[in-house]
Amino acid sequence: INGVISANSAFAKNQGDGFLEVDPWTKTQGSTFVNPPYGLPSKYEKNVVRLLPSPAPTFLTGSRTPLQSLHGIITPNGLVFERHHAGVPDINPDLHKLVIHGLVDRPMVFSMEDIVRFPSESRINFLECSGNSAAELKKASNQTVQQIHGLLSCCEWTGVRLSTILQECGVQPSAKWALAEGADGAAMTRSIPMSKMMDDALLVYAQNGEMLRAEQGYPLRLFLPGYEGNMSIKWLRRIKLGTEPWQTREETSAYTDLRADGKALQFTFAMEVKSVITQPSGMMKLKSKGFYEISGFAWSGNGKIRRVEVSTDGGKSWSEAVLQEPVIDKSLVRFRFPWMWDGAPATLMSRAVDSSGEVQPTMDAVIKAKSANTFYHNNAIQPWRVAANGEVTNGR
Amino acid sequence: INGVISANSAFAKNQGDGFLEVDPWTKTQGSTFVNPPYGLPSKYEKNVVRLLPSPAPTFLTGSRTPLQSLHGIITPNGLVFERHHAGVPDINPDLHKLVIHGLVDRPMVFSMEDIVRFPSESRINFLECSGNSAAELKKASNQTVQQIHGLLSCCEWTGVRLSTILQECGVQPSAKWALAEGADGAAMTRSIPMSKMMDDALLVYAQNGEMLRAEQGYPLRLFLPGYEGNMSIKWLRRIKLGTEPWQTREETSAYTDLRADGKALQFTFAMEVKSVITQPSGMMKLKSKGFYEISGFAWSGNGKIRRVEVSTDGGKSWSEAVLQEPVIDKSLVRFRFPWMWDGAPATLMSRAVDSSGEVQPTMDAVIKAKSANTFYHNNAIQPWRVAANGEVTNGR
Amino acid sequence: GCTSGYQAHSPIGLGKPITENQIQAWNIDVGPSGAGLPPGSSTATIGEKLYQKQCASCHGDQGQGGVANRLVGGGSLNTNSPVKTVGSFWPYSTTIFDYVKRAMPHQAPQSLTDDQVYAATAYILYLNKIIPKDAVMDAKTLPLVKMPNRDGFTLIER
Amino acid sequence: GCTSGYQAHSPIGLGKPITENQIQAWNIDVGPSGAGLPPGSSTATIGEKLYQKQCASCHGDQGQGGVANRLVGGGSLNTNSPVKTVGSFWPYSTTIFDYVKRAMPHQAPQSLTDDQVYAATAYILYLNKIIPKDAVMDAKTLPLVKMPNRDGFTLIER
Ligand code: HEC
Ligand code: HEC
Ligand SMILES: [Ca+2]
Ligand SMILES: [Ca+2]
Ligand SMILES: [Ca+2]
Ligand SMILES: [Ca+2]
Ligand SMILES: [Ca+2]
Ligand SMILES: [Ca+2]
Ligand SMILES: [Co+2]
Ligand SMILES: [Co+2]
Repeated sequence: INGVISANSAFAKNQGDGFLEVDPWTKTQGSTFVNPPYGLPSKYEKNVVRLLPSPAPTFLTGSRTPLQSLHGIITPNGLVFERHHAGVPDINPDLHKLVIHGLVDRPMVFSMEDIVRFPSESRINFLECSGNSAAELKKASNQTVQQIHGLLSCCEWTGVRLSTILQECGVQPSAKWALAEGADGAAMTRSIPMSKMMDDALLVYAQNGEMLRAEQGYPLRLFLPGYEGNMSIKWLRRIKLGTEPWQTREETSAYTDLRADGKALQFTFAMEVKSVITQPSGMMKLKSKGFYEISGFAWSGNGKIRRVEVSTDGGKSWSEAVLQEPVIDKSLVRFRFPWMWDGAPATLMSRAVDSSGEVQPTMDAVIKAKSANTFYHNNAIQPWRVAANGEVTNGR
Repeated sequence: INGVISANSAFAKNQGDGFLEVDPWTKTQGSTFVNPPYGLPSKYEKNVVRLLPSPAPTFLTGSRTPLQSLHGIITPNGLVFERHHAGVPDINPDLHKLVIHGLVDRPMVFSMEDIVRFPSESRINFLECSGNSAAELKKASNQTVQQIHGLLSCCEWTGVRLSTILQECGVQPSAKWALAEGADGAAMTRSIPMSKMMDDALLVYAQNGEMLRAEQGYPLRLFLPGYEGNMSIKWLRRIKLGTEPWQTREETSAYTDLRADGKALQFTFAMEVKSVITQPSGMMKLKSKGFYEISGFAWSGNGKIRRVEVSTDGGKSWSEAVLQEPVIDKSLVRFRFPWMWDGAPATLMSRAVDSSGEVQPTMDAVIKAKSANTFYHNNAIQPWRVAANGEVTNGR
Repeated sequence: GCTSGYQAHSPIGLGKPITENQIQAWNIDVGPSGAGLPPGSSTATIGEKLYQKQCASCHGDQGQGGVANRLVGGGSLNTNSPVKTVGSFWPYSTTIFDYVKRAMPHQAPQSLTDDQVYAATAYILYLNKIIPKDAVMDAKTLPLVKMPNRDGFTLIER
Repeated sequence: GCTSGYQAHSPIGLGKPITENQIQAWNIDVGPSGAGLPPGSSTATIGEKLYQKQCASCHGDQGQGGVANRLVGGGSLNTNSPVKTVGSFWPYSTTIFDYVKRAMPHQAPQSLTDDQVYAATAYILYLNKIIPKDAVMDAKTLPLVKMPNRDGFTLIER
């Protein structure tokens, strides 16, 4: 169900002469415990699923969250986007180990039982792949918000502050960078400044109340609030402290931002201020003139969302949207804006401003500042074009 | 995995001579998209499920949330407790209707498409059955926190303010009570004061980001923050405004609170301030002396949690626990308290205080104030006894 | 107690008008004064047959309970194991009609005619010795039936 | 940027000590200065056989790419369609060793011996005309190989 998609006309038909009849489901017992013991979505919501690339490439690496079907700020675990570099390993948590070594006084190994015994902490934070919206830099490449922005989710993450566990090992003052390594077939690695590791890095074992999903790093992942998704190493097996970055393949060959002059920026960690309208969005259709709620997400890896503005005239004029509480640092924030559609063509845009004062840029500004070759970190304003017949399309 | 349950010793065995070996899952590709397109929990978490009554009664009416396995404050949708009076109806959302009539200027019928087009709102709120912990009033009846407190969950709920939709109908000044009615086989009904309906009552269609689960009222339910769960009528089909309560079976025969003198209190709506330690809790076992994090939930239907205190000596002395942010009105709040167990028998308790100044009472105080016959609204302090061998049992 | 959000200040124009006439099939609620009671009538004599055929299998042939609730007797409530039944606990006779009409028999809710609901209601009242077997229950007489525990409820201050 | 929680102010005593010796099998990372490179050595001549057998099926017999990434050539990067390969883009030769050792061949990561990883690394460098076919690559020589795009990276201010 989506207020702005024209659904089938079963409801209208059912109305008939307008006389209500007692529905068949009221005249019988329902099923007892339709979903024991672990519940699933309604069968009528079977189209609300993650999106795989089509046609399927030889090596499948990602699935995307159906942002257009989400409500509020939490992404349910079954719909959290995935990105793996060697598929999803099958790890028995009783056999999983985390090693911490390098520039520490006492190299240590931790079992999952050790890790969950430490003081724990929960936080609601977004997670975004730095390659989200990448294809749009060159040209309008996709149609729906799921295709364009779907490498984005937001969960309540629970785990242990890395700084707490590092205390067990005794960090040496010379440690300036850490290498985090996964136990997957890519043994995925990234170098991370110790400042971030000691500030708010979390060793996460749970998301939205339950243990991590396999594709999210079960039984243990790193989580770096606000940083590009791939740095929050999944299936975390090892952290090594050192003095300089390791220059791994994932911070040289990939996840660096090429500029027009052929030089590449390295270690661009924070996901900058961004927003997108999810309702209405690409491939939806407005049924009729009248009231619509324009709604979407805003987020910033550099702090809190301070303001979101909405334009219905392609950026000529802007009005402030309402931010849904709670407005949490480095979390998705839900914005809402009432709109009376008069039936004329319109272009809808949202623009976020964060607590560091950064303003979400236009696509032209992103390309000018970063080049269309940059691929990563596209945080441009997303326009949606509404035609007179109500059809909504990518306005890039 | 649970830090305080003694798991099998696979980890210890695997350690062997202490030399790490490269794990088999690191030496191969993992599965691509283990769970397309809608994800499921790790196979190693198959015991983290809702609890059905055992032995099964003729008419199954409830399942309980595994609070001891939750992290943070969000209950994942698959684990949200259920209570139905006639099973779970199978409702095609395109055929569902909400009628509002009675003391209104314009009786109206709304389709789901109408409802999702209204201005929407999301809130993180707990939901608790007023019969939660009922069996404990008479005697120590259960062993685990799931059995005792499991009719409790917390989600981000999204929907439309009822006051917004009532505006379409024109509420007449004489309307003082509303009847809310479900489309299930019980056509479940409760009378609700108009003051609550106009204040913060929500017509909910989504939970934790996705459309409601069938057992939670798909496609539409009422949600009354802080009020006993059964009043948040599921599968909502009708709201009628009137001048006095209807005296339905669910507010006379059931959900009234019998006192020792044989009189019963009626219309006891708010779930009063309560808390419970979930880790460690009944039937867990502490492995060894040393550090444990005592952690659990606090909540109040009368406002915000202001303070949670923990006692490790059966209530002789109390210390303040840390409240995890965000601390949201009428939401579960996660509290944490560091504890060094010295190996001696101990009795763990938590006690919450809310913003209305109410202090969670002891069981004796509840029985004295309400009688052991009251059944509903037991918000007593839950003691957990820790034996010298680490076994944790119900200390009622 | 509500979080931020904008509110519409006038009707938005969604939804369709409907008349009370069109709502009739759903408009089944009955209030304590009898408001909502439909035309029709019956007695416990007639209700006995219906009850034994459609209710007794779950509630017992004398209303003593079975796989489902006891409906009769129960005695006083100020004991250590109070038994709450229609007879011992329910404050309003109208609630029986309302509930049976909407929810009973359990496997086929809303399958009874209004006459049948009056009949079942009368029989349960008769089993509880509240009305004679041949008393006619209808929209006028049913609300006048005073339940034994009518004064057993206290409204909480609000 | 962190929410409330108490912090332990001294070690809590969970976890077990482990020696660098015991970590050896996991300690596979190689830094840009060559730190972490294991004993062993090889050449592109030897690497050619290994590559054709274990890598060419995905990356092409000349490293021109196939179902997986192109590894060779690519030309200049300041064009409208820059081609980023080991040859055109990678700043450090040590990254090839590190990555191949941990992640390649794709279907059997960490199955190569250190000599084999030196061989594959040498062959990829040779295909890119960065080293001669018979140059011996080992812990000493590999870090000295200067990649064409060594100066192509700018660190962002922090
Ligand atoms: C198949 C079993 C079954 C049949 C047949 C059945 N009932 Fe029930 N009845 C139940 C169950 C189960 C409940 C409790 C429902 C609940 O708690 O939500 C109940 C509850 C009731 C109650 C409320 C009891 C209380 O104390 O709250 C009344 C009154 C009642 N039934 C009357 C009837 C009548 C009259 C009939 C026949 C027309 C009938 N029942 C047929 C199973 C049945
Ligand atoms: C079954 C297919 C397959 C085989 C065989 C294979 N690779 Fe790969 N290789 C890949 C894939 C897929 C990637 C990209 C992985 C990713 O992006 O996470 C890759 C990436 C690479 C890269 C990084 C390329 C870049 O530009 O970032 C190098 C270097 C590499 N492989 C070397 C080798 C070597 C050497 C061998 C043989 C020892 C080998 N590969 C065998 C599939 C294969
Ligand atoms: Ca539909
Ligand atoms: Ca913990
Ligand atoms: Ca900037
Ligand atoms: Ca285990
Ligand atoms: Ca909406
Ligand atoms: Ca009170
Ligand atoms: Co970056
Ligand atoms: Co109550």
